[in-house]
Amino acid sequence: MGLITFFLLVLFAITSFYLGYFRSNRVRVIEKQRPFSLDKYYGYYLAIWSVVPAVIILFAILIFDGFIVKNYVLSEFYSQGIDQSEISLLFTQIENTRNGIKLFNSEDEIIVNAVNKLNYIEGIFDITSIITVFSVSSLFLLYGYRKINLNFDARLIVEKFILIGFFLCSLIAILVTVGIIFSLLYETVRFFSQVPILDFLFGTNWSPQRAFVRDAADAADIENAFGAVPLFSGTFLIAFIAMCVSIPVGLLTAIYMSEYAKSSVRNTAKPIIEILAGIPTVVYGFFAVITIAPFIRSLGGSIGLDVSSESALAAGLVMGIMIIPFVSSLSDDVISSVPQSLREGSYAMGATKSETIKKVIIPAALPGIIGSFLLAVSRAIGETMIVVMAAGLVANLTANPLEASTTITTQIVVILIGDQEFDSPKTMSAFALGLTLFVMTLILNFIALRVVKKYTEKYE
Amino acid sequence: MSDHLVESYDKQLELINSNLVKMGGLVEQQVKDSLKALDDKDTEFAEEILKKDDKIDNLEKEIYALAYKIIAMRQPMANDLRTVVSALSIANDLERMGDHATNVAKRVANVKVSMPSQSISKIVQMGDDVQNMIKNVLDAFIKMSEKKAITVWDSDIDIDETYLSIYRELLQMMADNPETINGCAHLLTIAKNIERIGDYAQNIAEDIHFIVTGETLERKSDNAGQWEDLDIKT
Amino acid sequence: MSDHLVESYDKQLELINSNLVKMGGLVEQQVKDSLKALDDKDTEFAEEILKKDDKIDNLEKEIYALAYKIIAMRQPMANDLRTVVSALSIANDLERMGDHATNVAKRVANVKVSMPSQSISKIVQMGDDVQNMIKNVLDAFIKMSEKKAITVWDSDIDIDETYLSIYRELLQMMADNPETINGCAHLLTIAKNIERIGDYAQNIAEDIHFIVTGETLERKSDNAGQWEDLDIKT
Amino acid sequence: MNSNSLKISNENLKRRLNAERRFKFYGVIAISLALIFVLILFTNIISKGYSAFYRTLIEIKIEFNDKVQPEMFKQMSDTEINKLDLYSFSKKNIYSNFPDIEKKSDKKKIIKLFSIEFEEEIKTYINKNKNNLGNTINLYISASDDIDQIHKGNYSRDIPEERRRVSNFQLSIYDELVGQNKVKFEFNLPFFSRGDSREAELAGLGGSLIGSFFTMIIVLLLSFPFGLFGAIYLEEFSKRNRFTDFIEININNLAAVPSIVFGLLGLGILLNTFELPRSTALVGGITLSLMTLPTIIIATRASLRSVPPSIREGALAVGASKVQTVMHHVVPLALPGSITGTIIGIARALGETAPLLLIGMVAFIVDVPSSPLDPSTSLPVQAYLWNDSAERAYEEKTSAAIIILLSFLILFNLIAVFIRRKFETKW
Amino acid sequence: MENKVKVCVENLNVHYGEKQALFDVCMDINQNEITALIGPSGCGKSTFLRCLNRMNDVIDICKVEGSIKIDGQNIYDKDIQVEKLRERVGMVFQKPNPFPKSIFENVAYGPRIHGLAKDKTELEEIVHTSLKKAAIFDEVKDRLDETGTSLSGGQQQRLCIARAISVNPDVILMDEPCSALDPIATAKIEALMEDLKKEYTIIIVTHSMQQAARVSKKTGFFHLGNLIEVNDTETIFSTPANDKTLDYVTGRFG
Amino acid sequence: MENKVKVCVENLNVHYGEKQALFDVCMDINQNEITALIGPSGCGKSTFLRCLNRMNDVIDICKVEGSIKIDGQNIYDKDIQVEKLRERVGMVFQKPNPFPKSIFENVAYGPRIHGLAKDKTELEEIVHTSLKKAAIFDEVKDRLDETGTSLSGGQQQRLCIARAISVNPDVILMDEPCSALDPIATAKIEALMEDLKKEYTIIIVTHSMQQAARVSKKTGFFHLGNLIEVNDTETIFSTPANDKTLDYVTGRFG
Ligand SMILES: Nc1ncnc2c1ncn2[C@@H]1O[C@H](COP(=O)(O)OP(=O)(O)OP(=O)(O)O)[C@@H](O)[C@H]1O
Ligand SMILES: Nc1ncnc2c1ncn2[C@@H]1O[C@H](COP(=O)(O)OP(=O)(O)OP(=O)(O)O)[C@@H](O)[C@H]1O
Ligand SMILES: [Mg+2]
Ligand SMILES: [Mg+2]
Ligand SMILES: O=P([O-])([O-])[O-]
Repeated sequence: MGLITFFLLVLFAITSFYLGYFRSNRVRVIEKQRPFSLDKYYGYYLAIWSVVPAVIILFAILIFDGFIVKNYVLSEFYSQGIDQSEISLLFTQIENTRNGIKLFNSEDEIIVNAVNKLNYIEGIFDITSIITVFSVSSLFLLYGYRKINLNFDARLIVEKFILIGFFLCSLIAILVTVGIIFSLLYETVRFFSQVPILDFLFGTNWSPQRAFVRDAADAADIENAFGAVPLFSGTFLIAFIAMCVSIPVGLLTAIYMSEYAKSSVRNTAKPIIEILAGIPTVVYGFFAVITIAPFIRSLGGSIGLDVSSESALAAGLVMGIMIIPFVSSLSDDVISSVPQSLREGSYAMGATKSETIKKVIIPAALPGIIGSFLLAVSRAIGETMIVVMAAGLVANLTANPLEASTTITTQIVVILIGDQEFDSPKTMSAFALGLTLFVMTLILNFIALRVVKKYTEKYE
Repeated sequence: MSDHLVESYDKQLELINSNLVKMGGLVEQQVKDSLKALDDKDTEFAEEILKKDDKIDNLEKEIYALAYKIIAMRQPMANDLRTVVSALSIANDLERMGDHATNVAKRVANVKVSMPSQSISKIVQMGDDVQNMIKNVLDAFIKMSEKKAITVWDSDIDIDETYLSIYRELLQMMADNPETINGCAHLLTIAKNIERIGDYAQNIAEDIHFIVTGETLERKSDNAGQWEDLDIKT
Repeated sequence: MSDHLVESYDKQLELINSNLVKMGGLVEQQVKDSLKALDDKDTEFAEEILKKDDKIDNLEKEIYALAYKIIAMRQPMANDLRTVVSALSIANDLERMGDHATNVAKRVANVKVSMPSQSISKIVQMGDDVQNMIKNVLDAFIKMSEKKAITVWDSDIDIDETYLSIYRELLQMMADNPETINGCAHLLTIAKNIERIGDYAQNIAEDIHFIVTGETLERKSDNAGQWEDLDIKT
Repeated sequence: MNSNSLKISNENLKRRLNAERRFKFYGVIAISLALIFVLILFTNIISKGYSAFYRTLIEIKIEFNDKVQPEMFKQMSDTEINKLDLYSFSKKNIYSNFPDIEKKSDKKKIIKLFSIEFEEEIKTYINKNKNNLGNTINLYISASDDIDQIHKGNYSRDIPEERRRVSNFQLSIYDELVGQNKVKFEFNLPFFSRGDSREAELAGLGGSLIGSFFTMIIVLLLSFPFGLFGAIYLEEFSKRNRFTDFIEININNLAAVPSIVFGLLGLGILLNTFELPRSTALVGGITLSLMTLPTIIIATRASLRSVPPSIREGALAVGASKVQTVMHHVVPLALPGSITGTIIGIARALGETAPLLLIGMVAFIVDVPSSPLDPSTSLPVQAYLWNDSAERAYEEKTSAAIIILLSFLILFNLIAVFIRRKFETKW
Repeated sequence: MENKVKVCVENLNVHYGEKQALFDVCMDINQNEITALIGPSGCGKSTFLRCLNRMNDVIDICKVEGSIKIDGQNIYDKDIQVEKLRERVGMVFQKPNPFPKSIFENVAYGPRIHGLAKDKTELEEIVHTSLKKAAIFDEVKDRLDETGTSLSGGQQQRLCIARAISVNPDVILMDEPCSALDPIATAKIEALMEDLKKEYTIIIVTHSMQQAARVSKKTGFFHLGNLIEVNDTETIFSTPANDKTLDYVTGRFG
Repeated sequence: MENKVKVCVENLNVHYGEKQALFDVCMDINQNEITALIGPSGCGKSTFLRCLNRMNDVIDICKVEGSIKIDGQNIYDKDIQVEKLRERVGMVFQKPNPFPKSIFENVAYGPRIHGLAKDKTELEEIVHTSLKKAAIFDEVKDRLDETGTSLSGGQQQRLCIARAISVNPDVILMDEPCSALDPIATAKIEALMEDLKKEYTIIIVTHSMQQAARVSKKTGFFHLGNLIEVNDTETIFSTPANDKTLDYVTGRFG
């Protein structure tokens, strides 16, 4: 029915458009005066009247029809007093049968009956809903049509409608945030009802599978299993290593690019470095596993160090590489937005380039640069694939970058990959970790964006 | 004149110039007419001439207003500025020339018919020369010719000489025929008037020279007076 | 004068004004001196006076150059523009006044000692009045007082009247004593000169009025001539 | 006055100039480092992955017998042929290519030289040539992944036998085959059409390519219009107040929220609350759309902002309404920027892995999905999955998947650059 | 030959948020005249001008009080439609701002959205007439489909004038229309304005006193949001009644 | 009282990439005089000025040929150190560009990098003297550690002048130093320049002919990259030798 309804609607809309268009045109000719709006706006006006209510009704039907149909089809089963969970299984079976999927060889007569019933009711539903929709639409259309006269300004209504549409679109961003917070908070609250929040934040032992395996038999065990400190430490260790790579390289690159490089160099090197930012993280992860980790390992081996095959160092290094373009392009923007006049002012005093950079440009751009660092840190903390693939899964509390260590993101993935049991504290702990991550990055981003914005406004 | 000027700058400058030329033409006519009136001793014609002076005065005012406007609206520089400022002094000079010519006409009635036509014709002769000067100086102005201006400038010396001889003659005549004293005094003034017109033409020539070259001719400081003195001593 | 002007606008305007005042002072002195020379029939002193005319002429040139610069550099508007442009014509008038005064001095030598001192003293009397006018007009200029300027403007009528009576007297004398013809002719010119100085003072008063109010006083078109005519007819 | 010459440099200046040189040198080092990283990464991956684009084939001879005759195929349709059981026939024929081998265990080893699907390949050959089959046919069938790796030289033969997946015996057979010129390379077309498989030589990108395609289409359909319209509203119509400030901050923050959080959102809301089907491109698409939306909004707003106010004023001043002004003048001018942003956002979504892991697009899925509602994976997830597999051959596959992924990204970015260049307006 | 009053502004107060930009401005503007507005930077000239076609509505924080009557109708009345108002009160801006569309489309836009032309030919006629009135037709007639931004600055500004008059307004507002132009182009626009005033009432903001003196019949002087003096241009520039005005026109502003 | 020649430019040709910005410019600039450069927009005034302290080195595509001698020494010689050169040839820009540091630090910057002061007291003295010379000391002496950007436009520009003279240059280049300032501030800067020329050679680019007339002794007129005429300012503005110059100064440029 979807497609037919859709085409009918389009047809209806087009007809309404021309109805409005010609009506306006006729008014113009008869009254020998131009109406408030252009003819086409009367067209749009009617088209909106004809489509919008229809779409709303259709949506309503879409939401409720499944429910009604199901109730109708299953009504006799209810009366038979079949158990709730079985009924829903039954319905799946009915639907499957209708769609030609035979799970059971013997086709129950009840089922066949139900299928027929289902087909019947759906057919009726389709027809009645189409009729309702179009009759309601026609009523609205008529209403709209009668409103068209010389003193009626269709443009105002049409524009108001467009604006409402735009406004709704802009709300999606908020909905997303609300969705994030809701989905995270819901599970997190449930999690903390089982695991004390302080144990989570300050516990040093992270072994959720243990809690899972023992099926929450021992409450003390559960508490002991969800100490996130090793994850935090691992996250920060890796982020720290990454920043150690990306800040010097990124900042110096940005400085060189914006101050020293000839435009030809800049035009080739800049896009190449920015490729680094466009490379999917899974690629970095792979690179870390296949190339960097063995390299570090053999390097460590050659000087007698024992490096585990998955190490914070490898993950951190690669993550650092990944973040270079972040630091460099943000810093580059910030440095370039220092007005040329300041540079010239310094050169004109006889300062060398590096003096100008160190004493005038960097101090002037400092807030912005720090902002870019913070954004980079936030990025490093939230990075997932590299650590999942290269950092290791074992939560051990260590500051040794040569050992494997795990991060918040890794654990989220580890816990939630594949099928989960939704009521276990293990699964819920992933959401708690997610919320922690979200809050941490949110704070960092918020500060960084503020700083950067304030800074850029300064020179506008 | 329209309540405010909309023509472009060049048109305004042109207007100032054309007004000056027009004014010059009127002055020239005024001089010519008053000389004719003097020659013919035509008192009625002289009366008519008097009325024309207003026209010249009005043109001067117009030129002044125009120069003001140009300075206020257009920030003139270089030759434009010289043109505008010189226009002020040229207009002033032309107005004075007109006044002097009108003065001549005024005195026509007082010049007794019995006056010796010889000195009158000599005055008229001088008047013709001055008229020529005016014509030439206008020509120099129209063509912005610095050379012509210098020629005019030089020719003033002749006028001054003529004036001196007329002066001497008239004094002689007064001494000889005391009854002509009144008439001769008028003729004296008429001659002086015409001589002054020549002086002003010379001034204009200086201005033209300044407009064109930006350099000032040494302004002769009323030499006529000195010449008179010389004469008296003889 | 320094090769180019760096003082601010106001200083430049002040300079133009102070130069005008200076020039006015010189002219006043010149008039005073030549009258004294005439009164005393002091030829030597008269010779000295002649030399001072150059100063006045130079000041006029300076004012001109200054006005040029201000217009070129400062785009004057409103009363500033009036000041600058009027300065040009005031300077011009002052220069003419100076010339006329110098002319008086020049003629001192020609005024025979035998001349009746009565008309001379009458001329000197008129000269004093004119001198007063100059003083007042300068005062009006310094104070930029429109009222004072009008007073000066009005007082020119008296001068013109005095001039007419002197004119009549001198003609009478010439007719009576033909030997005084030469001297009287000079006195006539001297009187005319002084009368012209008065006229120019009147012009300046007009300019001051214009600077201050932006409105022109009706410029009297050489009324003196008409008065003369009237006289002659009687 | 300064009498000292412009040339004489004192100690101070020398020191300063040295500092200058040093500083510049650091910059060069940093840039070289970054560039070297790029270089290493690309050469590394390309060198590891390029060999996946061809595959090893071994020539064998098939002789038809009484039971299986060329004529019988002529009447049969393709499906009928596919349904035939030719396994033992095929196996025997393969053995007969190696007449010297007697031992059963050796025979098994021989079979292991070939792809596990050798029967299918023979059938396919028959299907293709059913009208002109001779009594014996020579055809190439795929080598097993181990032989494939050895033939490509990816797998060292020097490893001690017990740690090697290919026995010495198999190697000698392989060498013999090579000696007979019976081993060849071919472009690995199936790699692009097949779905995933537990057998490395059979695993293909087809499924994940289609999965990614569906995902991207959904991302495009959802994020572009919503992003565009939302951005238009925020930039052009919203009054500046607390609420819009909040939206603004919110969007900027959202753009920097880690992608995995979106995965949690997808899991928590789309799967658990709305009960949308797991592992499908639909859910993946919606999740990635939400992630891409802020990027598009920010890019669109930036390009809307770069349309000078004078254009707006020009339209308003002739009496256009605000909506008209925006729709007629501002949006057309901002569209290239918005599209560029969208492409870049989609490119990012294409390479995104983490959120998809959480919504179950990481399952092992053999079938190529036919609609966004079928379970599927995506390119980067496929790479991740293969990377997890132990077999050597998967390393090559992973790299190859990454090469394809990167090619797409580079293509997308080139398109974006092209659009930006083409429609770039300097105001 | 005093003209009829076209625009009558009474007690206009404008605030930008906390900041008051105009204080009790009252001013009558005559029909078919050019009125110039002068004053130091930031004194509220543009604000005043933009009140006349309610361009200030665009600025959220801008609050306008008082009445502005055009032909007796208060344009800040509730039931006034700004679009209609702006059709009647055209505007030309400081920087020429042609749409990045063809020259034809630039001029055709206004008539199109207001439905002033029944068909293609009528539209073309409107465009041509407007371009002719703006004295730019001859220069562009052979390339009406080139983009408007390809023209020189002066031509662009005339194109914008053509665009403004394409919807047949009564009043044209110009905010420093020549400040981005060279003297030659400025002279052309000034000549054009002189021509246009026969049909339209023109109000121009200008920084150049010389320009105000050149083109306008009346001049209003603003200072710190107050309309200090409005009078005949000649009077303003020769003998202004107010000392502030005098100080400003003589360049003595402190 | 003709002054000694300080800067001697010979056959200066400047290219920006393909585009030639200056053609065979020859010019002598006298010591302790103010020389003004005028000309229509884009004629190469700034380019010329920036050649004099090699600020154009900053622009990659800029190629300079010819010789510029300051005190007889060609500043484009290979072994010339630009840092030294710029110490001796200071520059003040169109838009005041104080560093976002304290007022003190702004002025101390130059002496610091060049090591002109032995100790803190000496540095302070240099700063104070420079501020005094730039006629801004009295206005800022109580707030030397406020940031330089907190000053008004005119003060900022004088601060920049103080900064320029803090390293004791011979020559000061000014590129439209007053174009961002109001008339009062402009007058102050002009007065300051008059003062400064006693010690320094000043070269100023200006768009305002009136300004050039006011401040400079000599004026050079550029057109399309050519130095059309250079002469005494009075001559340039009253009786220029070249018709182009005349057309430009009388506003008849076409
Ligand atoms: N959008 C705005 N938001 C806040 N204040 C504003 C805005 N526009 C103008 N103002 C303020 O209103 C006052 C008047 O501004 P307006 O633009 O009208 O001045 P103006 O006379 O046109 O100046 P200019 O000659 O520089 O164009 C100024 O103080 C300005 O700061
Ligand atoms: N960085 C640059 N790159 C390319 N061309 C340039 C550059 N700077 C200037 N030009 C060109 O060189 C010519 C001269 O420019 P310059 O800035 O010297 O002119 P100007 O006389 O200072 O103009 P204005 O009065 O507008 O400042 C111009 O045509 C300009 O386009
Ligand atoms: Mg404004
Ligand atoms: Mg420049
Ligand atoms: O024209 P004058 O009266 O001054 O000789």
